[in-house]
This record gives sequence, C-alpha cells and structure tokens, in this order.
Amino acid sequence: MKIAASLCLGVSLLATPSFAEEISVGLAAPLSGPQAYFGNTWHNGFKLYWDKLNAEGGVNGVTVKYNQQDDKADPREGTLVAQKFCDDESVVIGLVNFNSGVAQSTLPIYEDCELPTMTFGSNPDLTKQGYKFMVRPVANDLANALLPAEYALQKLNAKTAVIVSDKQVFGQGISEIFGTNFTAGGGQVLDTLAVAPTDVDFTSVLAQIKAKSPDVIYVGAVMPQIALFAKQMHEQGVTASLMVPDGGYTPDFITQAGEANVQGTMVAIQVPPMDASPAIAEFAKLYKEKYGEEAGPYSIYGYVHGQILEAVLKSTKGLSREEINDALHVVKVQTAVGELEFDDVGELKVAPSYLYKVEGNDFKLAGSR
Amino acid sequence: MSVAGISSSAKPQASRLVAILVLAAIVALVAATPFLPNYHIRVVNSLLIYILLGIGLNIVIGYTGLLDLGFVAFYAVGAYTYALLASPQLDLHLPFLLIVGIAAVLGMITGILLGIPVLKLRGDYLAIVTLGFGEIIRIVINNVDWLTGGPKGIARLDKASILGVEIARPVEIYWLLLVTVFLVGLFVWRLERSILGKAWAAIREDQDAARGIGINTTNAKLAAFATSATIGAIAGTIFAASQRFVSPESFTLQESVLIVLMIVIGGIGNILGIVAGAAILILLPELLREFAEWRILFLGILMVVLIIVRPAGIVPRTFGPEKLIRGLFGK
Amino acid sequence: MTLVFKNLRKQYGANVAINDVSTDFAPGLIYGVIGPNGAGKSTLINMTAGSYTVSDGSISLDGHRLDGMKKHQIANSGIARTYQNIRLFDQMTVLENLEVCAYPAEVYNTWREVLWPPYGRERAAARRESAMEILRFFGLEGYGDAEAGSLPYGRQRMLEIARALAMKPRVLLLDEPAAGLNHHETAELTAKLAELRSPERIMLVVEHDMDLVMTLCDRIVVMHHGKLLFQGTPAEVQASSDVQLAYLGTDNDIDDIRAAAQDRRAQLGIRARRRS
Amino acid sequence: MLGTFIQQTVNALTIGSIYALIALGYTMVYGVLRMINFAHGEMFMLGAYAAFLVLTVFVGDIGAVGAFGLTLAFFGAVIAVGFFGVGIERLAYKPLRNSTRLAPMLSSLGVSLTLVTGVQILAGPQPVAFPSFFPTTRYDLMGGTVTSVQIGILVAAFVLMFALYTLVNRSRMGIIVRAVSESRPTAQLLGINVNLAISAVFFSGPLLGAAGGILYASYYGIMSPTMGAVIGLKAFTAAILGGIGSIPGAMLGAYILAFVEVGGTALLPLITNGVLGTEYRDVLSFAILILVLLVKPAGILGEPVSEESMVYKREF
Repeated sequence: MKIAASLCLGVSLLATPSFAEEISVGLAAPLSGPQAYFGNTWHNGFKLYWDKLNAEGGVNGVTVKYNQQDDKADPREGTLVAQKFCDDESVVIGLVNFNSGVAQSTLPIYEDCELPTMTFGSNPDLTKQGYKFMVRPVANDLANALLPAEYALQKLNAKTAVIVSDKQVFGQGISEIFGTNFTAGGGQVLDTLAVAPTDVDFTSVLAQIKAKSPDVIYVGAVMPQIALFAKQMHEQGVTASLMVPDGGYTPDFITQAGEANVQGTMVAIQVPPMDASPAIAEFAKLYKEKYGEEAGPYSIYGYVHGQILEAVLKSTKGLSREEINDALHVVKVQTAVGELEFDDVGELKVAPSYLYKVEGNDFKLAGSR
Repeated sequence: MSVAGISSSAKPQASRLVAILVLAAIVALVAATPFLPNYHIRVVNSLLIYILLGIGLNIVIGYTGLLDLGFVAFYAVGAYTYALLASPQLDLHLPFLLIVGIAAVLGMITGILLGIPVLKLRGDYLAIVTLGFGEIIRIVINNVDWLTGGPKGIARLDKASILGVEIARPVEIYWLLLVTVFLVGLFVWRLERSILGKAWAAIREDQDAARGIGINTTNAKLAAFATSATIGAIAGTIFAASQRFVSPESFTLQESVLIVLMIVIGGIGNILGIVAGAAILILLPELLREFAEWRILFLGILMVVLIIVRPAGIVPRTFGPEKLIRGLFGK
Repeated sequence: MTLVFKNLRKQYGANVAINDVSTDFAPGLIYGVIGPNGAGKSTLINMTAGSYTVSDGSISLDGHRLDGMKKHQIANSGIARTYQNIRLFDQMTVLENLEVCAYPAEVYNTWREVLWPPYGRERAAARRESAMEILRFFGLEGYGDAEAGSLPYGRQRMLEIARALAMKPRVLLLDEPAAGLNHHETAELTAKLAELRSPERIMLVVEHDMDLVMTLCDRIVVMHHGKLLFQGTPAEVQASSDVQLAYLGTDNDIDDIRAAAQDRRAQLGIRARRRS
Repeated sequence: MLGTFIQQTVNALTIGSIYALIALGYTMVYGVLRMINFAHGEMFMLGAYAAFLVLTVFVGDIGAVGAFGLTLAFFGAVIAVGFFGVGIERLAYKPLRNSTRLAPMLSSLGVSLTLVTGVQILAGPQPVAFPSFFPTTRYDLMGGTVTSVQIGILVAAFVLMFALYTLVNRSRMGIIVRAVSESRPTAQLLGINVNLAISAVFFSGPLLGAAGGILYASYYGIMSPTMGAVIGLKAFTAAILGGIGSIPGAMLGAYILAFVEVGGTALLPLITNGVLGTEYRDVLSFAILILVLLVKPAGILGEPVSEESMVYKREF
C-alpha cells in the first residue's frame, strides 16, 4: 500500500511540469439567487479563456487557479468575500463584484490589502474615489447611456421622453444619465416615474405614460422587468420607442416579452455583436461547445478579462500583488472587443459601447461609439 | 413541562459540567478570534452584530411577546445616522461616540413614534404593521436621494475613532463589538431581572391579567419597543462604521425575518439562545460557502427540522447566563 | 371607605346582563355574590375590575369614579381580582408572579435598579421577601422557584389569590375561587380567606359553593337575571323564599319547588348551625 | 381621461383577482390553524412551474399546445400543488400543531426557503418565459385597452372564488372546515375529523394559489423561482386588510389593495404635486393598511375580537 501510494505520488510529481508557478484569481459575483445567471456566465467567459491557457501550460509557465465565491449581490456578503481574498496570499488579482453596490463596500477592503481588482460594477462613482488598486475594464454607465440619448435625438427625431427607473443603483443611475444627455441634446423629459424593483405589473404606470404620449420611453431597470415592461407596453397600446440598457441584450428578453412585443426596441450594451469580429465569433462557438448553452450577456467580458490578465502576466515584473497592479494599470491589450487601456483612475480610455435594435428574433447593430 | 428549578437542582453536577463547557467554549472563541485571519474576524464581527441585533429584538419578541417584523428599520436609522454625520455626504465628520449617542436617541424616538400607534394591535396584526413600518422606512430611505443618496447609498464613511484611537481594521472593530455586546448584554440582562423586565414577562404571559395587577401595558410595551430600537440603532452605527458604506439593500424585510428566526431557533427569550441562533444562521452558511445554492437549501431544511425537534429553541429559556454562572460555582 | 354601585347597567346589544343594580359594600366585611348561572355575578366583578365597560350607572370607591378608568388604573386604585379561569403568568416562577405586583410602585426606579447593582439587589431582596411572606401565608413557600404553570390546580388557585393579595388591595374580588377544588382544598381555602378579613378591606366572593359562601361571608348579595334580588346576612338569605325560588328556577311544578326548597333549607340550616 | 380611468379600473381588477386567489389561501389556513403560512407564496410559484412541467413533459412543444393541453396542464398542476400542500402540512406543520403559535410560522419560512432554493437548483434561478393560456387580443373599451388575457383572468378568478365560496358554505366538507375554524377543541369534542378539515384547507389553499400562479405567469408571460415572495407578501397584506380568517374579507382586501396600488400610481404625483412620485406607492399601501387597522383592529370584515371576551394568553 505504502509503496503504491508513494509511486503514485512520484508519478504525479513527474507529470506536472517543473518550475510551474501558480497564482489564484479571486472571482466574486452573485452565484445564487436571481442574479446568479449573470455572475456565472460572466465567470464562465473568464474560465473558458484560462482553462485553455492553463491546459497549454499557462503564460510564461504561470497557471491560474480560480477562487470563486458567491457575494449574493449583498454588500455585507461582499465584504466577507473580499476579506477572504485579501487573506489568501495566493490570490494576486480579483475579478470582482458584478454589482456597483457591492463594489462600493468591497473596494476599500481591497485597497487596504493592496489587492488589484478588475471591477465590473458600472456606476460612474466607483472610479471617483481615488482607489489605486482597481481598474474597470468595461464602459461605465456614463458612456453607456450617452449613445441611446444621441440616437433617440438624431436618428429617431425624438423630442420628448418619459423615463422609468427601478430605483436601484444601476437603474436609477443610468436613467438619470440618459435624462441628462437627452435634455442636453435638446430633448424634453416629460416625466420620470419610479417603480419598485420587485414590480411585475406596469399597467398602471403605462396608463400614465400613455396619457403623456412621449416619443421615447427609457426604462432604467434590469431583466426580467424590462421584458415585462416591453410586453405590457405593447399590450396596452403604447406606441413610443422603447430603449433599455444592457440587461435586455439577451435572447430571454425577446422570448420573455414575446417577439411581437419588442420589435424596434433599442438595447444599449458594452458588448459588440457576436459576429462583429472573427475573435468574438470564435468565442461564441467555444462557449457553446464548453458549456452547452449560448454565452450569457457578459460572458464576452469574462473572456476579455482573461485576455487582459494574460497580457498583464506577460508584462509583469513579478507575481506580487503590487507588481501585478503596476502592470495592470499600464497594460495595453488587443482583446476580442478591441484595444483596451486604462487611464489614471482605472477607467477605460476608449470604452466601447453599442446600440442594438431588436429585429425579428435578433439584435441588429444600430450604432456604436 | 417539569418544574425546571427543582429538576435542575437535583443534578447539580451535570449542569456544572455543561456550564463549564459552554463558558470555556465562549472564552476560547473570544480569546482566539484576534489571532485568526482577517476573514474569520470579519465573520465573527458579522456574528457579533447579529447577536447585538438579536439582543435588541429579543426584548420585544422574547421578553414582551410581541412579534416585530420591522426591526431592521431601527438598524437602518443607526446606520444612516452614522453615514450622514461622518461622511462627505453632508460634509459632517462628528466623532464616533457622539454619533452613537445621537443614533441611540434617534432610535429611541423612532421606536416610540412607531410604537404609539401600533401597540394596541396584537399578534399577527402587530406583525404586519411593524413589517409595513419597516418597509416604509426602507422605501423612504431609498427615495430621499438628496439626503441618503437613494439606492446608491452613502460611501466613503469616516473611519471610526474613540479618543483618538482609530477603529477600522477588522480586529479593532471586533474589540469594539465585543465590548458593546458585553455592555448591552449586561444591561439587557439586568433589565430583564428588574421590575420592568418582570412586567414584560407578565405581558407576554397574559396581557389582560398584567393590566389587572396594575401594569400600564402601553407604557411597558413602549419601553420595550424603545429599548429594543435603541439597541438596533447602536448596532446600525457600528455596522456602518465597519462597512463604511451603507445602502438600502442592507435593510430589507429578509434581514428582519433573519433576526426573528435567529432568536426563535436559538431559544426565545435568552441571550445564550441568540448566540446559538446566530451561530447557526450566520456562521453555518459562511462555513458552507463552497456549496453556493445548496447551502441555502440545506439551511431551509435545517430550519424546519430544528423547529420541529425543538420548537422552543435550541437553548431552553431557563438556561440563561445566570444559570451558567450558578452552575460554575456549583450553586 | 365604601365601594358603591349606582344604577349599574351592562348591555350587549339587546341582551341586558346587569340591570339597574345599586348597592354598596363596606370595608371589614366579606360579601358573597350568589345566583344561578347567567345571573350576572361575574359580570359585576368584571365591570368593577374594568375588564368590561359600564353601559350605564357608576361604580365608585371612596367617591372616586372607577368606571371609565383604564384597567390598570382601577387596579392601582386598590382593586385586585382573581379570574374564573385561572390566569397566572404560567412561565414565570411562583415568586415572580407575586414580585411583579410591585411594578406600579417601583417601575420609576427601573433605571436605578439596572444601573446601580447594589440598589437592584436591595429592591429584589425586598420584593422577594414580601412575596415570600404572602407565599408562607398560603403555604406555597416550597414552590417559590417553580414555574407557576407547573403547579397543581389547587395550588394555582391559591397562587392567584396570593397574587391579588400581593397588590395590597383595598377591594379584593374573587371570581369562583373554589371552582374545581376538592373538599379538602375548599376547606383550606375557606379558612385562608377568613383570615384575610381585615377592617381596611372589602372582599367580594362570587361562588357557587354554598358551603363556602355561608361559612365565610358576612353579607350575601343574591343576583337574578341581572337584577339584585336580595341582600342580607346569610341567615336572612336562607330565610328568604324569594331566593330559593330564584335558585330553583321557575319550574311550574310547585310541589317540586317546595320539596327542593325544603331540602335546601335543611342543608343550609345544618351549615348555619355548624357555623355558629 | 375616461379611457385612462377605465384602463386603470380593468388593470386593478386583474391584479386584484390574482391577489384574491392567493389571499384566500392565507386566510383559510389562518382560519383553522391561526397560523400565517409564509410558504403560501411558494404554492403560487409551484403552480406556474408545475403547469410548465406538464406542458413540456406531457404535452410536448409549448408553442403548439392546444386547448386540451392547456386544460390538462392547468388542472394537472393545481391538483398536484394541492396534494403537495397537504404533504407539506403533514411534514412541517402538523408536528407543531400544539406548539407555540410562532413555531409553525417559522417552520413555514423554512419551507419557503427550501422550495425557492430547490426550484432554483432544479430549474435554474433565472426567469423563464411562460406561454400564454389565452391568445392575446386587444379590445378597445371606451378609450381604454383591455386584453383577452385580462378578461380570462377575471373570469377564471371569479369562477374559482365562487366555487370555493359555494363549497365552504354549502358542502359537508365546508361545514366541517367552518366548525374547526370556529373552535378546534369544540369540533374535536363533537367528533369532527379535525385532520380532515385541515387537510382540506391545505389542499384548497395551495390549489387556488397555484391557479393564481398559472394565471399570473400566463398574464405576464414569465415565471421565476422568487415570484412568490413579493406577490405572497401583497396577498398576505390583503388578507390582513380584509380581516384575516374571513373569506369574503380576503377577496375584498385583495381588490382594495389592488385599487390602492393602481390609484397610488395614478394619483400620488398628482395629489402631492410631484413631491411624492410613484415610488411611494407601497408606502401608500402600507399606510392605508395601518390606518385601517387602527380604526378596525381586526381588519375590514374580520370578526371584532373584543378585549372583554377573549382570553389573551401568551402567543408564543
């Protein structure tokens, strides 16, 4: 027995390539509860990229382990996860927090333990607080709500809009920015209505909107509310153009609202079309092969985050948190969504942003910046 | 139910052993925590905050027998008091202890204001009305953006400091919480044994008979509500100071329900029960962290099983700190 | 010092439970309230203690109106009661059931009690001592730390009276104190209650057990259909044919009534003799 | 203006009907057991998932289900959930029947957590599109828009509620349930099978809740594991508002709550001149609930429990 065991041990030691170094990446997102789908598919994109690299022996002999934790989209839970990553010395970079609200509570902790993070929360405030150990490899809401406002004014010749917000961090933030941009461009916001984030019935809100007959309705909310809104809007005979943020960029949006109810709806997201480049098409194919389902709305960003980490590991002087942070802030990398680099506060210098229009059963690119 | 006093005194040895074991476990945990990694300290801190909340709510539920499902409102009052008075939001940076005082007073006032109209209701009606008040407070906080930042919450809260000593690292927060839990626990324990505490128990047992012996039940209940709210608000300030970020999503109905569950599963009306309940509902899911959704399923089933097996809670009402201390000295 | 009912009336919808009752009770005496079921005996006690509202008329103690006051205020003006169905604080200990009666007098010192342990200890000891004194009187001292709900039924009855006594009442209202007790317990209770007679105290006992009433009470109030039928000493009550009729109902068979009345008289007569 | 008014009235009636179906379950369980069944919202959710399961597994292609398939799915699902409700009562509440009042309530919270998480694990946490049980046609009603789905919901809800009302008031089982609801000890003494009555309630409550869930899912075109939580709370509020324990009260409370919500959305910004927007709608609902309870402490149609007649013993 003993001999067999030591033999096995010897074999396995031989099997692993020597001098390999291993780092851990802290992955934090909601993995249970209603938002689990987004957290899981986002992380899957990252794993997809790195499983391949790991299998090939990693970057310069460095392979990546995942320390995946559920933050339940809850700020308190988020701080515990953050501390867990901080305490684990093998974790040298974090891919953390899908929700801005959670990021608000965890960023000070990462800052204290000097753990560099790629943050996914898109609230503009996050980068305004002087954190030195964070970058945001995704367009913030400022960029993301500018495009729809411009499009509404210039392409749709809209004069008036009604804004609906779910009074959550994301929904309220992005709809305010839309409103500001829409007004700045000469449009008029007739009314701003708020709904509860748990609402499913918008008929009474829609009856209010119908009476105002705006050209455009902007709904700052997430799935499934925007699908419900689109469906009920159609059923109640409201004919304005509907614009929604990134949550709508999923086939679920069309199936849940009903294909007939979402025709012409505009969806803004930081994600380029899946056929925009060979790299993205390749990604979509790989994802489906590996996970047996279509990529989630943010899977491509997980993949891009994997590409950023690869570039960071190629350019870093060492594997300490500080060295990785330094490399992260100056990295310039060609990714599936284009060339990315960060400015002083960790924001993308050029943040890609796209606008889609629902046509038939599909999203057609209507504009980008 | 047997005559607890008699049956326990019949076997002093056994209870002494239990007392020593329980006390030793508590002392060991308290002493070991500062040497644990920060993550574990944060988990313990979280536990301590819930224990503090449990102690507060227990006054209303366990001692006075009123089902309050809106307790989180007072927690929110405390947290937002700190957030507003020690952050760039209003550009006020008051000292921590002063804010704790202000929060305690505000908590008490809110408790009384909410208490006056609702306390003549009973049972389920009281539960739904307190639930309603809790939700109203959360919705208002979520919507007065100019003051509370709305859903965005308030970030960059000051680090707390007491007499020039900064309290921000997990271990420092741990000491702060430990002292607070101890002091509040002691206060509440003495309160329970005071004449007011006895009146609460009488109201819990039979409100009508309590009136019949001259207890002004409205005032006594208000006192329970106010004390409980004050403790909730104090817990809120420490929570805000440790997280240094507050947003309405920390103060949902689920949070209120969690605290109620903690009290009932642990053992209603008993501080040790609250510790046990918090350990199960806060610590256990944290230990099972790797299992993501399965842990919540497990917790749900465990809750049902525990309630069926021990409907009165894990720790009996009579097995309080007093019993522990008596057991320790073999009395 | 007297307890006065004046044109007292209690009505639930069309149903009149107490109809125009006027009487007064003097301290130092024990009053028995008797009457058939539904005569309004318990209603009288419930109204006096503030459990029921008064529809019309007034109740006053020493010229102070009690009706309209809140229940706890009535209790604090010196009126203590027991209940037909025992209502103890079940999960509190026997001692605590009595100690809590000090609440109205001591609640204002709660802060001091909590924050200054020596004072707290002193008060707790004082309350405990005065509670023990009452327990000793009722022979309950051995149960001090037991849960009230765990006591045998008879002891619970005693405890409830003890609790009422712990309020140091000027008026003691006992609602069927002997209900459910066996002979031995009833005798013990009767003896204890007799000892409670005091020049400062009015005692009102609603009871079906004639033995107890006739033995114990100095005056008897007979209620019938919500009205005050008769009031007098036990001997007077026994002599009144009205009372016997009321008790036996309005059966048409006059012979039966007579026979039963005879029987009753014989019984009461024996008891009355024994008493003297 | 008239159009908007009619529109809002129809909207409120639709929402109110769904609330009512669920509120009935709360109120019946409370009637016989004096227990708030926090897992009742989950019966609503299970109804939708069960119907979906029947549709996919037994009927096949969801897009092409005929009237037969829909009927099968509807009745199959509600009956299955009914039996499920009885099973849960046996497992999780029955052992606690003689315990404190709080115990079964908290046990039901555990059941609720278990069911939601279980469905999340089995069916995935994200919302799923649900086929419409009626073809959606829009009708114009004096300027307001009414859909066929709304009419279907109104009709289905009224039929179900009428059936329940008849059963409770006319059938033998209904009499037994009412007797137990009046006083369990007395019923027991009279030799009434209390367990049977409780089972009947735990069958019909979840059944109605499940029906509500299916109607809801087909109206909104969507279902999710957490859909029971919010609607459950609202239905519970409605049951309390109407006077918990009272069947007509639950229905009345549900429609009042729906009208308050719709009216709040429509009128709050107008009345307060924009100071309080639609986001304060739930504040208004709760405020009205509290006001009603202050005036009528047992709800609108609840039997007034007078201070005098009730023995208030400890509640938990």
